[in-house]
Amino acid sequence: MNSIISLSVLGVLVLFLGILKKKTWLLPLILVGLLASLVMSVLHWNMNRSLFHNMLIIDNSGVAFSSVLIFSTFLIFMFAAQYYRKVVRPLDDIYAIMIFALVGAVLMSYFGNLIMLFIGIETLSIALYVLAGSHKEAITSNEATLKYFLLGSFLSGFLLFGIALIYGSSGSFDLYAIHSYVAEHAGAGLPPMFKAGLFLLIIGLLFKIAIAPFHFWAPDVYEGTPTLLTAFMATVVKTASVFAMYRFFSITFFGIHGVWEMTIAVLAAITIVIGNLTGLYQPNLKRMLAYSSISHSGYMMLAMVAFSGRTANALLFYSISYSIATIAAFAILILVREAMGNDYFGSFNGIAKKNRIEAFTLAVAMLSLTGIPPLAGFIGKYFLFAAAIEQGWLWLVIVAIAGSAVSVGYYFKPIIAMYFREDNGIVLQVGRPFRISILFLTILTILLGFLPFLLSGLI
Amino acid sequence: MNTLTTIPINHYLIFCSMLFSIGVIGVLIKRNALVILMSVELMINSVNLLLAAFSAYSNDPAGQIFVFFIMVVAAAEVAIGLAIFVLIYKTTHSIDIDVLNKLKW
Amino acid sequence: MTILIALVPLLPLLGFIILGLGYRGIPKRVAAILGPGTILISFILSLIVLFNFRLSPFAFRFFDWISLGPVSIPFEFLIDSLSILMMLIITGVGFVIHVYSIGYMSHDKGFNRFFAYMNLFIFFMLILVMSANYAVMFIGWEGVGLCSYLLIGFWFKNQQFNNAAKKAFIMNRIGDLGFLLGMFLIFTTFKSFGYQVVFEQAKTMSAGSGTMVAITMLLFIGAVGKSAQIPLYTWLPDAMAGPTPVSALIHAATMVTAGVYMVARSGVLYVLAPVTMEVMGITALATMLMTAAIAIFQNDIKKVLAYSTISQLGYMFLALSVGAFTGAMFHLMTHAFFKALLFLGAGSVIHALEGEQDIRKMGGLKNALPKTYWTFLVGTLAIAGLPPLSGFFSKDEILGNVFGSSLPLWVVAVGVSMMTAFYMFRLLFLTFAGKNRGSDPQSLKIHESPSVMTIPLIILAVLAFFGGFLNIPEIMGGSGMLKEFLAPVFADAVRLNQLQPHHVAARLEWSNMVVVLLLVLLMAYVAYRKTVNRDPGTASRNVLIRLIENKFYVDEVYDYLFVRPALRISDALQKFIEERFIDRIVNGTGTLVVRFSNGIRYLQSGHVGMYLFFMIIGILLILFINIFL
Amino acid sequence: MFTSYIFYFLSILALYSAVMMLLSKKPIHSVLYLTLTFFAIGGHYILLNAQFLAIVHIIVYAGAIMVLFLFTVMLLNLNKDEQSPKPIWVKASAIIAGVMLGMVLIGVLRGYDLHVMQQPEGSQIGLVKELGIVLYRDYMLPFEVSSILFLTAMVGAVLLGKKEQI
Amino acid sequence: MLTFTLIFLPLLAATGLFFVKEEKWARNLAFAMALVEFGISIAALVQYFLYCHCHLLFRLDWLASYGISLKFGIDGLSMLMVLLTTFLVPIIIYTTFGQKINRPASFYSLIFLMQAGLMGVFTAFDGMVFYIFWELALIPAYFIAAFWGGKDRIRITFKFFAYTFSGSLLMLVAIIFLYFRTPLPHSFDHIWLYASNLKPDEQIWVFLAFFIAFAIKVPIFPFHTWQPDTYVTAPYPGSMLLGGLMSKMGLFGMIRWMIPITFSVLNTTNGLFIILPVTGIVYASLIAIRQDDLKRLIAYSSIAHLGLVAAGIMVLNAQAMQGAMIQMISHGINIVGLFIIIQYIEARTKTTSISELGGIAIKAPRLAAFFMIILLGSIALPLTNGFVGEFLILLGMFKYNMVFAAVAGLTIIFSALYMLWMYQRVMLGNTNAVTEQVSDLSWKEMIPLIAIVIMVLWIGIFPGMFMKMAENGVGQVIGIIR
Repeated sequence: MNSIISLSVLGVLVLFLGILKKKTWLLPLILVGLLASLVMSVLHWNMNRSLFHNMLIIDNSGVAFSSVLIFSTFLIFMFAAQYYRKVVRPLDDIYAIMIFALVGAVLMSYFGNLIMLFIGIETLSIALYVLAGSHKEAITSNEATLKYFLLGSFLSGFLLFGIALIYGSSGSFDLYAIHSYVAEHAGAGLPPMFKAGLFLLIIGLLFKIAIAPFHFWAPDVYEGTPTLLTAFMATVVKTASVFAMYRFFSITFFGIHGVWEMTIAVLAAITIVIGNLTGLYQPNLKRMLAYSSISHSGYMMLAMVAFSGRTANALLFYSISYSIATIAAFAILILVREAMGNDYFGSFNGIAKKNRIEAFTLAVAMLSLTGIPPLAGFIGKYFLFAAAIEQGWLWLVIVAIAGSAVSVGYYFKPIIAMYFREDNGIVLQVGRPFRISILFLTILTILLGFLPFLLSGLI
Repeated sequence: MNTLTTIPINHYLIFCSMLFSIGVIGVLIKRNALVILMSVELMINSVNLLLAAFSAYSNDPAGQIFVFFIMVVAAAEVAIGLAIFVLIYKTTHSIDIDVLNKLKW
Repeated sequence: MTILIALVPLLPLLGFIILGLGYRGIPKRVAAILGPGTILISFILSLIVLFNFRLSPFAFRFFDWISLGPVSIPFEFLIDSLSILMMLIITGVGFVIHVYSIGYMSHDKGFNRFFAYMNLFIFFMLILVMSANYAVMFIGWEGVGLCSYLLIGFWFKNQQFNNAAKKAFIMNRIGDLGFLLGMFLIFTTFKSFGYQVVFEQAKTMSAGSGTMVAITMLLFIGAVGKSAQIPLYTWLPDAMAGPTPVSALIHAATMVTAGVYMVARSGVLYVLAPVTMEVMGITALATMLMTAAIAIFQNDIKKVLAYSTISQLGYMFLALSVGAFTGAMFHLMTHAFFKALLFLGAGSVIHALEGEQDIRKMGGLKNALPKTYWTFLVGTLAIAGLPPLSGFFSKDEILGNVFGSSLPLWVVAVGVSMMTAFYMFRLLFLTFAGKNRGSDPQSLKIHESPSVMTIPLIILAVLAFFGGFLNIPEIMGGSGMLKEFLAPVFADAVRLNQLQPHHVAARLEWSNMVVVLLLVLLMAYVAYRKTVNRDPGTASRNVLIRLIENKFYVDEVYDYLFVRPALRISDALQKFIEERFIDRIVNGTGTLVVRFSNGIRYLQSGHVGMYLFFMIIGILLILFINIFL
Repeated sequence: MFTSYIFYFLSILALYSAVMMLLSKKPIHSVLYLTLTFFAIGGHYILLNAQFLAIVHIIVYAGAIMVLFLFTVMLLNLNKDEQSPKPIWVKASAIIAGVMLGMVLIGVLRGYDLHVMQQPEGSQIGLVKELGIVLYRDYMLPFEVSSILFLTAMVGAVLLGKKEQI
Repeated sequence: MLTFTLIFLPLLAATGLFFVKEEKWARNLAFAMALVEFGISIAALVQYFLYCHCHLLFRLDWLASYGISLKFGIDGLSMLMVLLTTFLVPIIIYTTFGQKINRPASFYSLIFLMQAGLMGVFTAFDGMVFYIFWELALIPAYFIAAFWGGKDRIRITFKFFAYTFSGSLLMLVAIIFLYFRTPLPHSFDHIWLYASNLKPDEQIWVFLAFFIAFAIKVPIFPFHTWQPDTYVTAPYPGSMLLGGLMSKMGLFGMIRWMIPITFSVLNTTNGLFIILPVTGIVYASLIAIRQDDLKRLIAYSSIAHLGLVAAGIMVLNAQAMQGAMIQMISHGINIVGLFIIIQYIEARTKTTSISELGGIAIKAPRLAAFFMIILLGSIALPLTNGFVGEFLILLGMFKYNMVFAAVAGLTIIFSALYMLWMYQRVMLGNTNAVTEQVSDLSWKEMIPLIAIVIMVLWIGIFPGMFMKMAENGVGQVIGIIR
């Protein structure tokens, strides 16, 4: 709760600073504010209480999730200075909207009532519509925001319909109330209206996570959105939605599974196949990362399918490993794009020669996303696979590993380009904070791979 | 005014479903982004009515509160949406959704 | 004693190591002392062993070579009369040939290398005969094959020679596989590789059992490879590419007889497998006949001797096949003497003619090379089997046994004997008698070899002359010294032999001897008539002769049946299976994925309308399936 | 009886104008039809005794949102026919899909039977007072949080709308 | 503790070397570290023999709640493989002296990373840790081959990586699946995995997953097509690492994991799976005959030889398996020796095409002699290392099935055939324009070859020590099978 307040205040402060034209103060303030919020968020550990008539439920998983979200945002802001360094105006609005989006995301990880979920999602979405289009003169950015907005608002209609049906059958928006309704009807089978509502609600969330066939927006929007914000989208938004979904399931369907499992399993399988296969043919890194993020959504659904006490932790670990690797990849992408003007793989040719740290960062990120031990990505994947196998979803795991095998095909493209192709002689212009940040990400990726127990037993 | 006793709730449900479907059809067949947004608003309104009906029939104010929030959000959404359309119109002089398809494959 | 015996093979090894490591550093003179010297000491040590030998076998182990649970293979020697005999032959003849080589190889650049290889060969050959179990025997078995390879290809600049070397090694390896499998079967049957254990147990087994037949057949395949019998004999004539001392030592006196030694050593097993004995007899007979026929029409001095060697080896196997183990060993010994002599003599001729090997270009060398001629004559007489030379006694022993076993076999054997006499005398006459048919400048320079070469010839001639007296048959009043000496080794085998040759009456034996002798003399005369003062190139040719002249086209048939198909299969596998099938499946999977990817990405059409549509379909399906199904 | 007539009238009006919104070629007509639909829905709210919602609905939708739409149409000068309507098969399949969705939804909701209140007559939940109490007691947090949402929308609209380039 | 050091030291070396700028320093440091590692493994050997049957266990909780612990140990099997690795790595590093290497620090760093992976694979007693190190070894191998490789390296090495990685993913699934079949509380510890309770059909799947993963790595026919290209294109140290060490990972994995867990599949399928490697022996040998590239020929010969080893492992008897262990060591030593010689030849003639060479023995008799000895080792002449292993494998196979043994035994004919022919065309005959200027080996160049030749003869003549280790290790596996 404190973190929500502090973040909101931070956002407003940022706007004020913008009005006061204090450009240089912006980023330090944001970073400090985010850190403070992170601390506040972490301080809620073991608080375990519900606030405002169950509007918010502060529990450990929520604390962990929201901390991850704030942390990821913090990392992304670390790269903001570099990304926007040629922009003269204060950018307070963009930063403020990012922080407001984060507020929405944090709400999604604490919600105890569908109203809060709805408001959280909408805060996040509206902020993202704006962010996607924030590069106004670029036609791709325009297209991204249009597509995202149209599809997003369309799907939020379904989400609302689903909420309405759930309300109609269970008589409440409160998660615990819904849970008691579900528990009551679990034996005789849930009434169709509730099921319809449930699935429409899930579909609304699946859209945000970019699960096939609701993933179509993702590649286009990711490609069109300004790169820094794409990183935000691919990490914070996705993990927030996955967490929201987990939260919804874990409370309302506590102890009762099976209603949604098969559907999500099939969708996850389709997502993995489509994400990986399509990713294989992409000529540029940004779009490839979009498909990568789609396929990773599919992997995360494995945990959802194999729902158990360890799901939260598996998701947490996976999303952290995924987020740091993806952010690192986007960070390097920002650099290369700045130097070369595009994100085609050809731009990466031979950059390893003169930019060892940057190339190494991207390589580690790619390897982690592929799931090569002993990097964090592997441990994350292992948790998911283990969970799925434990629950008997062997076929799904087979699909997942087939996907992983295919994914080597595209994750290695930048590695091959950077290390093995002819040098194109560019030297990336990197500031010190930026370099420290990417090093930090790399070390974190390796460290989490070697010391996964730091996070594995958390929730 | 004894609507609740004279009209079965099923009527409301079916009415809302139809309205919702018309909204969906509108989204699917129209090319004008503005009309699509209107269709989306129609969908949302049908949901609003559905919630209000549930709320009224079960004598629970929560549903109507939710409708209130939906309206809030819808207003915000429309504001943003229209801003986006204006933005796009500035660059492409059209708000036809099929004009913009540079990003693909 | 143990140390002495250990030194017998170790000294040649030492010689090899010093010469091998020193290679270019050691002067020729040192090598000339070191090479033969180590062998001489080995020979002396062998003699000491012989004189201290009390007829009871004597085994001792040095260390465990391969030892794993039930599989225990110690590095172990077994000293009995058989191995002592072989040791003496190897070191004795080996020493003589080493000495000869000093002269023969004196101008060669690879002098040191030559002696290194030769010493290594002696080492392996000694291991082969001294071992106390099959596995250690296999070390020597393969080792001599290696040395043979190295020495045949000694002049490695010539790819023809290298081909011959490779052929020898591969054909030997084919046999080795048989030997190896036979060994495995022995192990699975008797749980041991040691001779003593195996033979003890074998004695209790019933004759003719499938296992025994399999074991002996597999071992026989090994012997066929090593001793150049049909069908694996074609390498031996080619092996003449090596320096002549090599031919004398390896491809006449010692290595090729390893098969005979091995079968004799495993006599107990063989007598329990009559089927194998028959197969062996037939193989031997066919080999003898065929190669003797080929020898008649060969014009290369060494090739004639090579085919003769094969033929003589056939003789030995024939003896083995009728259970005349002593006879075989006896002939092995005398053959070592006279064939080594013949080769060295041939080497002397070649040396004198500076490399000429075609007998059609020789003739009339009697006066130019007197010592060579006389010793060569002794060899010829010995191999032809004229009394009282060694060949007479050893052949007689075999023929006697064969006669007692089966008359048809005897007839063929005698026929081969006649052919032997013919081609040997033909060789002798063409080389030494008549006029020189070579080019004139050549004949001017002809000179007798140095004494370092002729003395070995003389030593061997003496041995070839008197070697037979070691085993004068009883009917001639001899004591059968060798037979007695070897008796303990073969006692079990002889006792268990089912096909025990009939004892032939003394009168009949005498008459046989006379008949054979007369026939041989006749052939000598025919050979004289046919060759002397005639141009050998103009004889009329019919199909049969052409067939024989071309060695029955066996090499060509092998080439056609095995070599070319193997190469073609190799190419086909590479092209069709490897590249077009397996690799295509692997790459195809990749390509397929990429193609599929290329196809599937067009789903992402870029049109919002399409995306909406897909979503609606997704929603419909999800709702429908979950609620109504 | 009277209420049911009103119900059917409003429903049919809403559906009719919704369909007309789709069928009309000119965006401005669509806007007007949609406004009509919204009014009909507002009538439904009154019918359901949700007076507060009815008022807010009219103010927000008919009053604010539709005016925004109208402004946009005028601003962008969109008041002309669609240049090239979608091909007929797209329309057909869209309609089939929409109808199927409607059927699925109706199929789901048809058998629904809500336990009716004992005293539906006395229901006062839709009144401003009642709702106000609930809103500021139970739903205080979402109410406050939606300010963030509005702020976002505001800043966002300005960001997207203003001339300045970044 | 020694065990831990063995794994940790290369990791440390890899990290440290990454930051070394000076080429000479990197080189010397790498060599010194490799020697230190070798010394430690010798210490481990001494400790192993002093307290036999203690497994030098090292254990650390890692992901305790998921049943994974960092459990490493050295038993007979591990000891052999560890020795092989620590012996070969310094040699491989030594052969790079005098070569011009682009970015030497990264190169040596990767070699050590790979060594760490190999150490982990060979000493892991925990299934998941095994898998982690398994993959850890793959990445540096890929980078070495792709960065310093030759023609068409990007495509070839990618194929190599994707192929082997796909195989290992299958194994990952199998390992996780096994984990949930272990007795409670679930654990990846090898004892638990061995005790896992599988239904017959599950066993087949698990077996297949393991088998394919290992077969690709070894490689066993018909999963081998990545290998010849990769060996050809990889730089020499890379080929040595791949051929000498990485291929052993698969075979080792079979003995350590596949056989103890799913041996009953082999029992019930009646040698169905042995047909593959046995076919591979003949197949690869036949193809090897016609190869014109030295490295490619060695690659195919490697398929044949390792096929024999794999077959030996899968016949499930003590002799064959012990022979397989010995043969793994021998093959590792021999193939590295052969690659070193080919490297020397290429350094002198700039080609590895057999048809362009000839007559080198005239110019370089020492090279010829070393080549001959190592070649004899690889064609399994008695008293060389190749013989001991092949002898035992064939003996064991013979007990299992005579036909298999006979077909597999063809390798002794074929290997002689293609190896000698290769030798003949490369070393013998007369010199030509390419080989005219070939110089003989210098003393510096001879050092690694001498080390290898010593091992060739040592294992060939006195294999006792190695046998003892193999016996100890294999004994446990055989004990489980019984």
